[in-house]
Amino acid sequence: MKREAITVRNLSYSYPDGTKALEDVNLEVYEGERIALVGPNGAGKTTFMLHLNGTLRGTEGQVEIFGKSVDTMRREEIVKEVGLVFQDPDDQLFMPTLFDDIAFGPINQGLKEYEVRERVEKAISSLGLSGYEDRSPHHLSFGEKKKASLAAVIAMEPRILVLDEPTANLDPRSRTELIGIINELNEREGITMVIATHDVNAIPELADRIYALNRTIIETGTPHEIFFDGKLLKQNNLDVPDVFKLFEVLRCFGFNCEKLPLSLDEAISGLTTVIETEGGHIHLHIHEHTHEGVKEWRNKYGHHVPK
Amino acid sequence: MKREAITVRNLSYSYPDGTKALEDVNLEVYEGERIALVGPNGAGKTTFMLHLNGTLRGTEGQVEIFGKSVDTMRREEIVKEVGLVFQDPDDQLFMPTLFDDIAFGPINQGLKEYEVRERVEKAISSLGLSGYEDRSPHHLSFGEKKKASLAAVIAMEPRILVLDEPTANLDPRSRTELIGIINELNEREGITMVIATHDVNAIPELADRIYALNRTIIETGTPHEIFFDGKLLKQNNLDVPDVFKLFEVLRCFGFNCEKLPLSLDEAISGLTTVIETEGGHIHLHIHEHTHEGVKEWRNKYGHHVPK
Amino acid sequence: MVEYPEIDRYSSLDSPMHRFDPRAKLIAFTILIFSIVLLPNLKLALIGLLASILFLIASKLPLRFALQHIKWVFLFVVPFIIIMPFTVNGTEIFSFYGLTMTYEGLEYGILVAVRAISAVILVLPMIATTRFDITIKALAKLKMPNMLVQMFMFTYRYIFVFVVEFQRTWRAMAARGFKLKTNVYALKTIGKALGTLFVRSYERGERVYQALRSRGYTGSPKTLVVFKMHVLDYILAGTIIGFAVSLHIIPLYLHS
Amino acid sequence: MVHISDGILSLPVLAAGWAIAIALIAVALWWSKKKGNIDEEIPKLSVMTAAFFVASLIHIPVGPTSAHFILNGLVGVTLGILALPAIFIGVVLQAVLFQHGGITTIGINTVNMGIPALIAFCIFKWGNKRGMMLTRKDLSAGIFGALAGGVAVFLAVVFTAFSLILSGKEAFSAVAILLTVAHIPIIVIEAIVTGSIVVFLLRVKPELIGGLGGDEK
Ligand SMILES: Nc1ncnc2c1ncn2[C@@H]1O[C@H](COP(=O)(O)OP(=O)(O)OP(=O)(O)O)[C@@H](O)[C@H]1O
Ligand SMILES: Nc1ncnc2c1ncn2[C@@H]1O[C@H](COP(=O)(O)OP(=O)(O)OP(=O)(O)O)[C@@H](O)[C@H]1O
Ligand SMILES: [Mg+2]
Ligand SMILES: [Mg+2]
Repeated sequence: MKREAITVRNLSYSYPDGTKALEDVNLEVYEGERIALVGPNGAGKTTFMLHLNGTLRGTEGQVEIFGKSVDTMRREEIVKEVGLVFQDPDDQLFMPTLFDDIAFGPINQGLKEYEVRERVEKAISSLGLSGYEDRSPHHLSFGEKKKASLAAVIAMEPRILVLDEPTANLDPRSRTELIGIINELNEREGITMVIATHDVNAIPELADRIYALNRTIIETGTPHEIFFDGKLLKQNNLDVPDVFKLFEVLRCFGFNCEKLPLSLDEAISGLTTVIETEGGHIHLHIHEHTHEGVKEWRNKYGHHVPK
Repeated sequence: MKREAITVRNLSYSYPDGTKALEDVNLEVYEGERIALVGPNGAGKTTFMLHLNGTLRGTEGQVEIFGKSVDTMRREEIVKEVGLVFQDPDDQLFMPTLFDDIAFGPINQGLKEYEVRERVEKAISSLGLSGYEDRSPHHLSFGEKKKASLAAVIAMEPRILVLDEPTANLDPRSRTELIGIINELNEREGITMVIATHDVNAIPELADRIYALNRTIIETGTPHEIFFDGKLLKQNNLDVPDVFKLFEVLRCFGFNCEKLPLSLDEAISGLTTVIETEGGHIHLHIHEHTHEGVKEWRNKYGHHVPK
Repeated sequence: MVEYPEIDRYSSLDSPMHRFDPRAKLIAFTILIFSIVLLPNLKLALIGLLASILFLIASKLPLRFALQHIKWVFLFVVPFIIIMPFTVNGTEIFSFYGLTMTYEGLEYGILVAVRAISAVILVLPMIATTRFDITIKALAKLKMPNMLVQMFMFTYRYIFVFVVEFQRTWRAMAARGFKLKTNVYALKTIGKALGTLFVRSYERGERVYQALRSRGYTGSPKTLVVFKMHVLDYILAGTIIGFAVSLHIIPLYLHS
Repeated sequence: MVHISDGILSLPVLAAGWAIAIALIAVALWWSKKKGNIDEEIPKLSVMTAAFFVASLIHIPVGPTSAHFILNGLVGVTLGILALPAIFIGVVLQAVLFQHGGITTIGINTVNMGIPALIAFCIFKWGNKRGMMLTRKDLSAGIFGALAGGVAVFLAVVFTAFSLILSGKEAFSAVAILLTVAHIPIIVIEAIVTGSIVVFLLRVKPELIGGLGGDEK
């Protein structure tokens, strides 16, 4: 079994005004894993993430990073392990130029000047931001700001990356690009990822495992396990990828496969396998339960559009 | 033919710092239509929308609302016709209570007190916000704020609603709810809609027609027409709904249908029709062009995930 | 409504002033500004004005840009030019319904104006020829207390964010029929809009602090910036400071 | 327009301005360092300062001309003693980014706006303690907020007028009077706006009122 990168035990947190944002949260993330954190607006995702690097400290419980409690770690140590990318890039790009911003973390880590420059260069080029070093953040587009804020964090070379809604407000190409970059960092550098997102269609591409959070952890499992649990989804304002929904529909038409695909790539390989095992073809037809099945399916997702 | 609600002719706009945000934009929206405005980050969608109610005035060209040029209309007149819902609800909610906020527009319209109260009540109940009147907007969840900002605008009873990224940052349930509300306003009150969005999966449910904007209007057409135009999409960082992509894949496996579906509902009716016309069943199989087709499809969307 | 600060819009041009080391530039021009605003008579002040204009020309900043930035000082100076001639006692030029215009007064009014305008002109070659963040870094190198340097850095950055934020709020108000007038309703409404701005800025401040902490901030961020004084910088700075000092010293000898 | 430009004031006034400003800022920073975690306050204070700065760029019509907000009263009410460094930063940025005010007058301008801000803070605190006897908390906050806002601008104008008069020439007194008269409508406007901002903040974010760094939280 792999090492635990993050271990959270009985974590509770209330904001000073009394809002109970987290209650008895338990969670573990293994090294190199990609975790998606899902939950409705106000579920406490952002609050939770702020605990992972000790920015907020739970009123109860504890957080361990690679086996060490964040309470006993020094700031510099935590920051070296856990990089946090905020949802709004303007919160995070606080320096007047992109270079200064990306250099900010490495300088605070006490690196030598040439090392800092190396780090900055590497981060900038791995996000395709070369040539932007002297630009100020307010002259960047939203997508560029998002990338810049990610660059600023990876320049610190953390072993764990925590991302708050990385794809929100991005245009489709920037979104695809960012997903690609995140996965590359995971594959190439082995960085452990924790990603809060509402973008269910991105989850199959972004996560090995899901934690459903709604003040406390409701459930955990692979995307397949979570997306199969209709009741859980409904109770927590969650949704499933459209591809998955569509295959549920296909199933009503007699399509037969064990594991419904969640992403397009899974769909292709799923289709191929089923065709191969079923002797060269798939048969879709309207059988006696089709209409009933579709009706049930509609109910499940509360589809409002009239037939 | 229906009346033109919005007519834009040769509109150009540069920001004071010289950024050319819009160039020779031409567009028309008919009464009761639902238009989606798509385009990459920085394409000028927000800038364009600010012209529709005269907040910004083009350096060239003109905007007409129901046949009247906004240049000649008084502020109160424009505001009565065009309601603008901003992307970030915090930009728009600036009163100490929700009631005050929703009443702000009607008061500025010079309505009598009882009329204002009526308007507020109606807006609040049509968005399901009853009981929140005295809450401060700053204490609402993100989804509630989004609804509140919509309520504040519909309380002015505009005939045209302009929405900037209505579904961004919403959890799936709030997103579905908001889509439902928007469509209901369109159906029940006949409000014309212009919606800027990056959420391609929502477009089939939200729009009758798409305008692709990238500084100037690139193309217009029904969702089917636009999503079929691979080159256009690629050049403008656009994407298509996952359902559509999946049916393109199914086509490689021999699925045969004239009009690829864009949404789940279309998929169901599409499947049903095809099955019925093809004599009770659909046959999926791997034929000589399947793998080639899938490869081409991958190329089209620049899918990075290795097979 | 509210505009971006654009003082360093032309900082990427190339001119002797642009090449001047930012630290030396700040010190030399600050001394020169102090020198000119304290000049006792019009003749010397005119020399100062001439020098200021020469520095402005040497900076190659576009004239329109320069005038835009200089124009504000006229608003402040005009009352002096108008009022001084009638309130300072001295040789009468003419009299008008009991108001007496004096030569001394006129000269004094003009002196004030010339000094004020020279100083504003000098701010341009000093500030507008360097990217503003580099100016702040130069101040840091000049041992300005770290807390103030940080405040400059962050404040400057977030001005841009809030200009955009307030513009949007302002547009949202206009989109709901609000019109700015000077009556109590409008002022109270502006109060609420500004209140919103402040609440959001406070919340953003908290998030910024969290973001800073997440990147290892412990209260004293440093930046990497290399300044290097060349011979030319020493000569230029020496000349400017020498000129500034001699404006005050040479007249002493001339008078004696 | 309470930023005095370069070239008008005499050396003693300029020097005194710088001396007092530096001393006050040093005390303010030292004081808040002693009382709490200044590292935490600096980013927040800077972000707030940026917001006040942006607010002060807004111009509103006053008769035939327009005026900028000053809002030093509000800065005092919300930031307490840290209003001084905030106002200093604001004054410097006004001078170098927009050429409002001057370089040599940074010291005196900071003093002229900063001390009234502190007085406004005291008025507000004192007033609100008494005002608690009023039945409605926000009414008292509104009244004393308006008072603080008005007084702060009034005092800033008076201080500025004095700086002019102290600069020698009694001839400046005419300008000083003109300045004061011209500001009467602005004092009224600032009072109303500050009052309504304070009421708003009290409802929505009460921790913002009464000095950042939060004494008596
Ligand atoms: N500074 C704060 N003070 C008081 N309450 C807060 C604060 N920040 C967040 N909350 C509250 O804590 C709860 C959790 O908020 P959080 O931002 O963590 O949710 P989230 O899951 O990130 O939501 P979203 O999906 O909208 O980003 C919410 O009820 C929110 O209103
Ligand atoms: N106030 C401003 N001053 C100068 N340039 C601006 C301003 N606002 C926007 N721009 C620029 O104008 C262009 C269009 O911006 P706009 O916000 O309209 O794009 P958008 O299509 O809404 O993008 P997004 O999808 O990210 O919301 C961009 O290049 C942007 O940087
Ligand atoms: Mg969040
Ligand atoms: Mg936009």
